[in-house]
Amino acid sequence: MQKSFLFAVVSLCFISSPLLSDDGWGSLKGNIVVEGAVPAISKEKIDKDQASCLSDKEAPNDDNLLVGAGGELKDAFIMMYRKGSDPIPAIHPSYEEAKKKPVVLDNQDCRFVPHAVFVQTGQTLELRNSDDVGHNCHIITFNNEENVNLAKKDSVNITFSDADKTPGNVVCDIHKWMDAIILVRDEPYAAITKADGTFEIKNIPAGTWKFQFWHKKTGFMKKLDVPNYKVGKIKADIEVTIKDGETLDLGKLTLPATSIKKK
Amino acid sequence: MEILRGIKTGKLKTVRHVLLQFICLLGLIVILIIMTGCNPSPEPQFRFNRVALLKQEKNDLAEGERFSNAYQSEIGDILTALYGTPNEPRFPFLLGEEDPAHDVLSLNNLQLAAGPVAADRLEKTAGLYREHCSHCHGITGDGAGGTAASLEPYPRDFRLGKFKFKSTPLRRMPTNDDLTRILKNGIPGTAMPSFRTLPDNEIAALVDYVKYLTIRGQHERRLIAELSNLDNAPILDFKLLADADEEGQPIDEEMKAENTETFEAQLYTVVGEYLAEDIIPRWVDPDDEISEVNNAPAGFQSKHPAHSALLQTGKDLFYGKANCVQCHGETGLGDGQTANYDDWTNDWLKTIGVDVNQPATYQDFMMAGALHPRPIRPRNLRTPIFRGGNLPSDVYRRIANGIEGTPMPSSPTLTTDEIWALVSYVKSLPFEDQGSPENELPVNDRIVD
Amino acid sequence: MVNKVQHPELNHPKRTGHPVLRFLSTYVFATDHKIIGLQFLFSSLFWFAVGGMLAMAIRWQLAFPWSDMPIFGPTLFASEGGQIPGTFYNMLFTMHATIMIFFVIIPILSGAFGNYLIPLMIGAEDMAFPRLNMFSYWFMWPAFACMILSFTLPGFGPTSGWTAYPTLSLIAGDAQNLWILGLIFVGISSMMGSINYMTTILQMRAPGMHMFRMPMTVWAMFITAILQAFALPVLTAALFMQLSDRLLATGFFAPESIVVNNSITISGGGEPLLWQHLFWFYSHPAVYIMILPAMGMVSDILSCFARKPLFGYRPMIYSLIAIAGLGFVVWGHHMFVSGMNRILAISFMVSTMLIALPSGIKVFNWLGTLWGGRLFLTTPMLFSIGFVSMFIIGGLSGIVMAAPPVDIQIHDTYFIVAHFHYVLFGASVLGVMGAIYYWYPKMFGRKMNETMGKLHFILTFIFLNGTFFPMHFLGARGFPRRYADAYRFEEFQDLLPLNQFITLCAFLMGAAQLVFLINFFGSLIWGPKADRNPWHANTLEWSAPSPPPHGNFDFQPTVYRGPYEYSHPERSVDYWPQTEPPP
Amino acid sequence: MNRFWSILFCLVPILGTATFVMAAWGLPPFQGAWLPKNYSVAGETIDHLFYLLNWISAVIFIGTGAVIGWVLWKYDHRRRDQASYFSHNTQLEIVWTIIPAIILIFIAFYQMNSWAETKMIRPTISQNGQTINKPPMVLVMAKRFGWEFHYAGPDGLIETQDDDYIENELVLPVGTDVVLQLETRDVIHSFFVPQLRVKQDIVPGMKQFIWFRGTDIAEMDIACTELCGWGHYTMKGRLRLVSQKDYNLWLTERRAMQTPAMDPDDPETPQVLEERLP
Repeated sequence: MQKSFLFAVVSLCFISSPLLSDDGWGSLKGNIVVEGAVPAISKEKIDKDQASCLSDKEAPNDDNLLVGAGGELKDAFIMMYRKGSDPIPAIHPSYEEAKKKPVVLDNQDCRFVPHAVFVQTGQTLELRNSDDVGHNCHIITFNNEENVNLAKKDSVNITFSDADKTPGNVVCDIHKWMDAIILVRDEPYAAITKADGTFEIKNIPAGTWKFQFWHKKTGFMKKLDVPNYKVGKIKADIEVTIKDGETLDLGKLTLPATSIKKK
Repeated sequence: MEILRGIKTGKLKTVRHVLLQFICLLGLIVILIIMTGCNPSPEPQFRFNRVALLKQEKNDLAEGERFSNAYQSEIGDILTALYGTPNEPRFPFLLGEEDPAHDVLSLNNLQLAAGPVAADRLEKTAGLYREHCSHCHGITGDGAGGTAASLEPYPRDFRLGKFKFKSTPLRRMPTNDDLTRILKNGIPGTAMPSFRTLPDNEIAALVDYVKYLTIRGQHERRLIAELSNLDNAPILDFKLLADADEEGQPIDEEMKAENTETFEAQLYTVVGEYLAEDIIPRWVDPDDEISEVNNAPAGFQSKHPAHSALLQTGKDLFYGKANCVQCHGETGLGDGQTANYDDWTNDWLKTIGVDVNQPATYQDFMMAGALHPRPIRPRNLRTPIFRGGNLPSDVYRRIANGIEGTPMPSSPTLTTDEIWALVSYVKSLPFEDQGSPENELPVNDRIVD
Repeated sequence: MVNKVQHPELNHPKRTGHPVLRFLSTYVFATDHKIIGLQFLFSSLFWFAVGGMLAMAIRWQLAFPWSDMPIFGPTLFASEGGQIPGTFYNMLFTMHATIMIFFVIIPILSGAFGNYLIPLMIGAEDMAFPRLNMFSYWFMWPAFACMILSFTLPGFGPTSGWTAYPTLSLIAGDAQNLWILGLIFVGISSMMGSINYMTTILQMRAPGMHMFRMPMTVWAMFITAILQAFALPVLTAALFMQLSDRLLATGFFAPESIVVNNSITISGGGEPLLWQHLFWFYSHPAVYIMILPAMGMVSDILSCFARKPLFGYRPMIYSLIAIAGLGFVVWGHHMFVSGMNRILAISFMVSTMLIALPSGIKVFNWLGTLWGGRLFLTTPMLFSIGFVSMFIIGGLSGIVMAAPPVDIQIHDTYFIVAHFHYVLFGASVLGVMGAIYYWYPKMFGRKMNETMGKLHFILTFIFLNGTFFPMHFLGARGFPRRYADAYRFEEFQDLLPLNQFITLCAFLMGAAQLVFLINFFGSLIWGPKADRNPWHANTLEWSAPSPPPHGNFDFQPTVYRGPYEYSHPERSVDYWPQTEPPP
Repeated sequence: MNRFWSILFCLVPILGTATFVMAAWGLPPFQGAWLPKNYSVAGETIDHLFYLLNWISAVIFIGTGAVIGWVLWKYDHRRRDQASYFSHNTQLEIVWTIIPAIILIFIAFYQMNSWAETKMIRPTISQNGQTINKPPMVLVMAKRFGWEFHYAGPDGLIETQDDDYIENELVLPVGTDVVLQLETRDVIHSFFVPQLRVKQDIVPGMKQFIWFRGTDIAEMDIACTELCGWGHYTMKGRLRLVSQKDYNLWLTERRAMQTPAMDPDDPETPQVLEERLP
């Protein structure tokens, strides 16, 4: 049995190639809102380099869970969900240009700015240090690892070659409270919610795709309520059909506060 | 004492009775011992990576939900089919003779390293790994052998596919020479001893076996990570190859072709994509990735007074641009940053809901076989021996490339001469004049060894 | 031995009987020295079996390293395919030594025979402090419990060797704590015993029993008790120090904060050699504690079956005293290469050479006893001659090791193992076996089977030599002791066949003890009834009934002469009991 | 029956001596089961002592063994009606006290020189007209479970910046006095080289010095003989005794490794290199 399927593998190596879409492009947008009492936000414990890191003399809030007054959830990831055998989506030409621009991850006042970044494979990620103290930028995802030393006012460019299924962590090992989230994908179809909880992914090839929702404090948002869609129990995915020239507005997606992990 | 009473009172019948009971009991014990003792021991098995599974469950499933047990046995079956057992290793050379994996390891070497210990034979044909390594690294290479819990740092868990001391940069696999050097030199300051006294062919066999366990572990982690994609379908659905459906009706040609295609796609994911495309290529020709050690500036480590400038440069870098002081501390004792964890711990410690300060939150990981989390300490630079090797080029690579799996970062912004200056300074630290104004040595230089 | 002596008790007033006791107070919470002696005997024989099994396991590993160990392997190490780990091997020899020394030889010599024989041989009703005596046995039980419990802890028991050298023992697992506690209990038990023996011997001798009319057994027990009383507190103190080092971080035995596994394990400020000095200050006298009682008993047995007075009774006693005295100042010969002051080694070497002298005198005196005798080669006699023969080998190899330059080569090798097994197994255990065969009729009122006894002797004797003699060669070669697998050293690879031969002999020797087991328990029932004095011996215990009742003698014994008046030319019978009034 | 036992007990000295002689002469099946070939100068004295003690022991062993055999043979109870009645013989006792005492005292004095040479009198060198103890050329650091060897660098001193470090392999020259400094990182270990007749426990917190002079080129095992934990038996080191020339060559190679490649165009480079090499 084993021999036969190994033989099969040999015979069918490297099948899939990118499919080009002729059917045009559409967009996906929405707004994620937390419903219920959000856990209290804790202060970071600044126990090192207070001179540079406590610029406004007050310990900053933990930025892993930023919820607006109306429950708007910041830094949630919306990303395309593909199984290993699913086709690779076509890439809209506008993304080719955008990919040439580096994504910046800055260290400001001993915080990562922005807190969540999305970068494509092959795209340049500029790690920048605007502080007066040294940092390191330690990126660990399932498939990638980088650990770069950043002297003060210095910057380093890196690229990734492997895509990840889930976002990974960025930490500074010197300043323990510093962390950020990074997602590395081959395709550009992912978004991060803004402070008002909104997101938009433009120029998705028309067709049926799966998208999933993720946040650091919940993991995959399995409890997310997407009007008119059924959210997958395991991967928190919804199946949407993107039509040419249209923007699919998912509306207000509500997440019960109980699904947010305390830590 | 019963017996004695019998003798004293002359009740021989009772005594005989007691004695008979005694003999029967003895016989029963002997039979039990023979039954349990003379059964040949069960063959040891590779241990399933339950920590990774638990992590996957915690990340992907709702609280309290578990993946079906069938997954675990299926992954086990797939791995056994591909990699064999600790006594009979196999390796999936997918492309036969031409498979690039032949450059990575050889089956002969695996057989020499696998199997039960054969130390009583002078010509060894098997069992090297279990003779020399499995006490600490475990039969599975999970770094959880019998002595593991009492060692600091813990023995390496190969399954993550990360190696600290190598001549290649991060995310590249170590070369054969790197692994051989670790085996030959040991890792001073840890429990990893030197195996210099073993013959070269045995070391080569062990190197290959380490790679084998690593690849197997990486593949296993991949399969586990795949679980949540599967929606309760088997990873490899052999029913797709059947000629008839469940009710015995023959499947039409078109359907069959589709089924076969689905199966092949599954198979491709499991073996082709994960192994052949993802894991193996990183292992092939890592020699091409060796990071260069540029020429040192003249006067490196010289005692000539004219060269003390190099040391001074190194010192300035240490406290300034190179950030060393942030972790290694003002005095180089390694006390600057003492609450980080290495990647092997972070791998599960960063799971949502786990708080290192509250053991209750990770109790289930302990049960699954994870070792108690212990912070990784920055090196105490006041001792003259470095774990990754004492040669200047070793220290150079540690600074330039960083150390994989640890907070030690790479330093792409430092120039060659700057790195050499740092090497020079770091190597002079243990012997630094104690009267040197800025860096007085604390009395106890063995706080962190 | 054709003539019979008239039983002397008829001439003496009867003693008032002791009250009849119930089962519990007779056999469990017994204050009767004989029952306590038997309790010690049975416990020790049980532990002897346990210790023997551990030895078999050690030999298995040395002959067939890492192969699937029977019984232990599949049960305990199934996930490793029955292969034992290195720690388990360390546990095996640690526990083998601990059990054999502290739970077998010392209790069976002092505890069993000391208790049983001292009051009988000096004509006393019981020990001076019967209740203390009871406690001395019952303090063994916490020790038993500690040892059994320690098997259940991680690592399957203590693993730092019976010598428990710091700093290894300080960083060893929790089982070490139980081990220390166990030994402290054993120490308390021995302490109580030794006080009792000294008092009894000094205060409770029958009328006419001068010190120089006491049998050698009693003398040996007396000297042993003194050794125990003065050396044991040192060990007990040292054990407490180690315990507090481990639990309270005191730091008697660690020179600086020892950093093992990259974390501070124990605080410093002490000295590892201090432990070695304290330990050997007890443990060298302990060597004599483990042999002197056997010497005493063997002297009695030899004289009895040679039907001849013991040669040089007083020199024998003086040499016992000399051994005990010198025994306190020779401990350093365990430490020639330990790193202690190298000049000090010379003084220890001289005292060690001196202690060979009294030992030699004893051997010559035993030979003198046999010379010109009329030998009855019964089982106890064979074991006793075996004792002398094996003690000569053990003693001679001791002289080889006492020379520091030679000791450099053979220290901590199998030469040492051979040496102390010749002394402890070859001599002490053979002596114990002889004593069991000799006093069995007195203890149980029945005789053991002679044929099986001789079979037991010859098998044990042959295989004991087969086991321990080749170890000398291993040791000369440098084969280190306590190695689970020395064959990974090219130097020692070719010694595997010799080790397999040794293991074979060891297994057969172990099997030979089954003969003893059957004989011992079988004779309890089927053995022929014995009268008061089956061996026609002189000492007092043979004039009491077999087995003696509570209170021992049915008359008040009076002593008229020394214990070794065999074949007196003026008498028609070849023995002259101590209690028989002069004509 | 007594004769049987007599023969049995006679077999003890006969077989015992026979096996010892066979082992010492390397007769099968005991070939190799004896002192290993000696490679050190002091070892010869130790071997000599060992043989001497064995000869003395053999005499006593055979003598006492013969007496036991004779006694069993002769004084069987079936052949005698009456045992002799004597309890002591003062002259005999004095003789067998004095003679062993003389032998033991002789042994004690005879070996003192050897002990002093191997363990007390360290080789000296003369420096600046003064005679000083020879400094150790290698620091042996024992640890669980292996041997670290720290070679003195060009400055000839250990525990300095230019030390070279190698694990489990010790290379030493023959024909010169070698002084080693022994230290341990954790528990007590013992440095044992059977073929050099060298053994020394290494106690935490203490520095021990050992010295020897190798006589011939050879390769041998270093073993630890003080229980140091579960891996006690794995503490195997390899000692290579090589000629002085090969030793220098090896040292040069090791020291060259300590120096990284340098810019060949830099005018200072050759001078620096020269400084580094012996």
